[in-house]
Amino acid sequence: MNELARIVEALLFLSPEPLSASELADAAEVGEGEVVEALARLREHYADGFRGVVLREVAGGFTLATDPVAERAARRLLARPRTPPLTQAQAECLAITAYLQPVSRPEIARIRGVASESAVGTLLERGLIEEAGRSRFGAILYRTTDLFQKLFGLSGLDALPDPAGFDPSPEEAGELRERLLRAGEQRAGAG
Amino acid sequence: MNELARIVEALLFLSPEPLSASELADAAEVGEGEVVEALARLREHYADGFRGVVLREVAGGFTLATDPVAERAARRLLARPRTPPLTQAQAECLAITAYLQPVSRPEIARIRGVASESAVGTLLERGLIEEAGRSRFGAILYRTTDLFQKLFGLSGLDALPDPAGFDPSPEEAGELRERLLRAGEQRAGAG
Amino acid sequence: MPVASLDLDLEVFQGPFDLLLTLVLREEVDLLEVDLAEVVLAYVAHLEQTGELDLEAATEFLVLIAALLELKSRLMLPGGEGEGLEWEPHEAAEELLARMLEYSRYRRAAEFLHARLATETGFRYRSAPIPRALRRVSLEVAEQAYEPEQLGRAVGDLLRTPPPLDLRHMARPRVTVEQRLQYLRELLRSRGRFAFDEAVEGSDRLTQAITLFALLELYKAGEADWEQRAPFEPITVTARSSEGTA
Repeated sequence: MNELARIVEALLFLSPEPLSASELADAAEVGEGEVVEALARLREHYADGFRGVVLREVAGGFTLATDPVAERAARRLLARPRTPPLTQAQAECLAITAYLQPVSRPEIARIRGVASESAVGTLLERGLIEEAGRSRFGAILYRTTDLFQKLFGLSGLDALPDPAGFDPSPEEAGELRERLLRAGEQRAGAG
Repeated sequence: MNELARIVEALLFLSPEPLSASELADAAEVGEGEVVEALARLREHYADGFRGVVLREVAGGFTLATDPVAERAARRLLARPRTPPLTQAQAECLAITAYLQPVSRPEIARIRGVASESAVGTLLERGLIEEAGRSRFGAILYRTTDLFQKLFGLSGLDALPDPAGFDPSPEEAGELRERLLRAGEQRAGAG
Repeated sequence: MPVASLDLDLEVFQGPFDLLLTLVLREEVDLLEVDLAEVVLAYVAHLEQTGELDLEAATEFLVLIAALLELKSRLMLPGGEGEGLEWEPHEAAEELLARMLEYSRYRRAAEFLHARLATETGFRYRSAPIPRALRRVSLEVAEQAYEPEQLGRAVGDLLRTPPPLDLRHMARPRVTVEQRLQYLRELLRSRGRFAFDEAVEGSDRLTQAITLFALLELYKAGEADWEQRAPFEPITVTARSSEGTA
């Protein structure tokens, strides 16, 4: 490990938030290209499966995190689970915000078909989403936070899978409509 | 690095405080002897002068810390946001210290009419004030630092603005300290 | 129980919920004539009866009923969209289907996030505070960041002697229930009947409130009756004849 790689390692260790290559370059007073090289060296040292600490790229930057191999012991040491799981409502609101940001609460409610105040409130409280100005109708807009990307291990918002992949296939959609109609006919016939 | 060494590394990485071998053994659910062995392996990995992070044995146990090689870069990275705007409480504590130094915390609290521990703590941490011996009643005294003068662009303490310029009640005569204490007592009584 | 088989007994329709849905989609039942509140009540009654809440089913129900409500409100307010967009029933049906499909996209995206979070929980980030030495700017690189006036102002503010607390709004009640009782009894004895407004004319709100309290006492004791035709109308107080001489 050369000196720059050592410095980069130390900065990643100290910083509470992920650091971008340009932030690292500024702090170390070198060019970004050199930092990228140093990061490549570090990555060799932190190759998955060999260390207790791994180098991760999340929320638009680099950060160190513990390997899941230590999760059980970490839980015993710190006596708390890392992240409470999301409820279905919270996960849906978060998904809508992640894909459509900035998005207003009425819009979230429209898509889900139910008022979503409490779920949105909890997401705000947990720092997974934050306010992002107001829509032209005056509704508060929401977007996801860096913490969201960190907790979900996303290097950026573009690391989210294409939402079209979640859509029912044309066949499934057709079936959905058919099933509704068929069920109606059967019952109409029986009744 | 075997699995136990990886786990020990992860635990040291996560814990802000040094961990003893027995604490590590408890968390990892193994014997202390095994942990000592794992620590020896880790020590090889963290040999001084090769990494940005070093393994230290301190009074309370083992801990990871950054190598001095990164100190300059760390300061550049982290020191910048160390001058956030002062809160009202911090500004008041700092002003009292600046004008009356040396001054004790109970005196600061009496003048402000409220306990001022957290504000004083922050000012100490940011290096704007420092300890300056003890009063004859045993309370720690505080004074401002050279850093304080630099951050406020003051050539010396006599360059502090004349409080008379901001004094809403110039007709009241008397020494600054006494008048501040008198007003403070009234404030505390009113609250 | 799946929402689909929720039994409904409405004015325009008897049968299970999914059949109603189908008939609405096929325009065989006019959504405008369906009392959706009844559908909600039926569902709530069903929940009470079974005593258990199936979250999956409840969500499904809420999504469906919300979609129906929106469709219905659009049908009732044609052109409400502002661009002359009139909703034909079959368009509304398509809209309902489109809405269900859109929702299903995000329901699956939510499943993805769930799974993602589960695989990520093993990674923990360090949250240790920055070492003490790094929590302050070093003297060599420090530049002016604050204005000295801030200190002068802070000290000037602290020199200000706070004004004594104004307790006038906390004035003690100047009248007692006892006094007002006496006063009301006097009025009853001399006039037999009076308007409450007269009794409290010119007095402050507190006295008014205490007078009302005294009036309640008189009523409780059977000494007076009162009458008010409608809220905010004048209150008339009359002596109770049987007790009037007491």
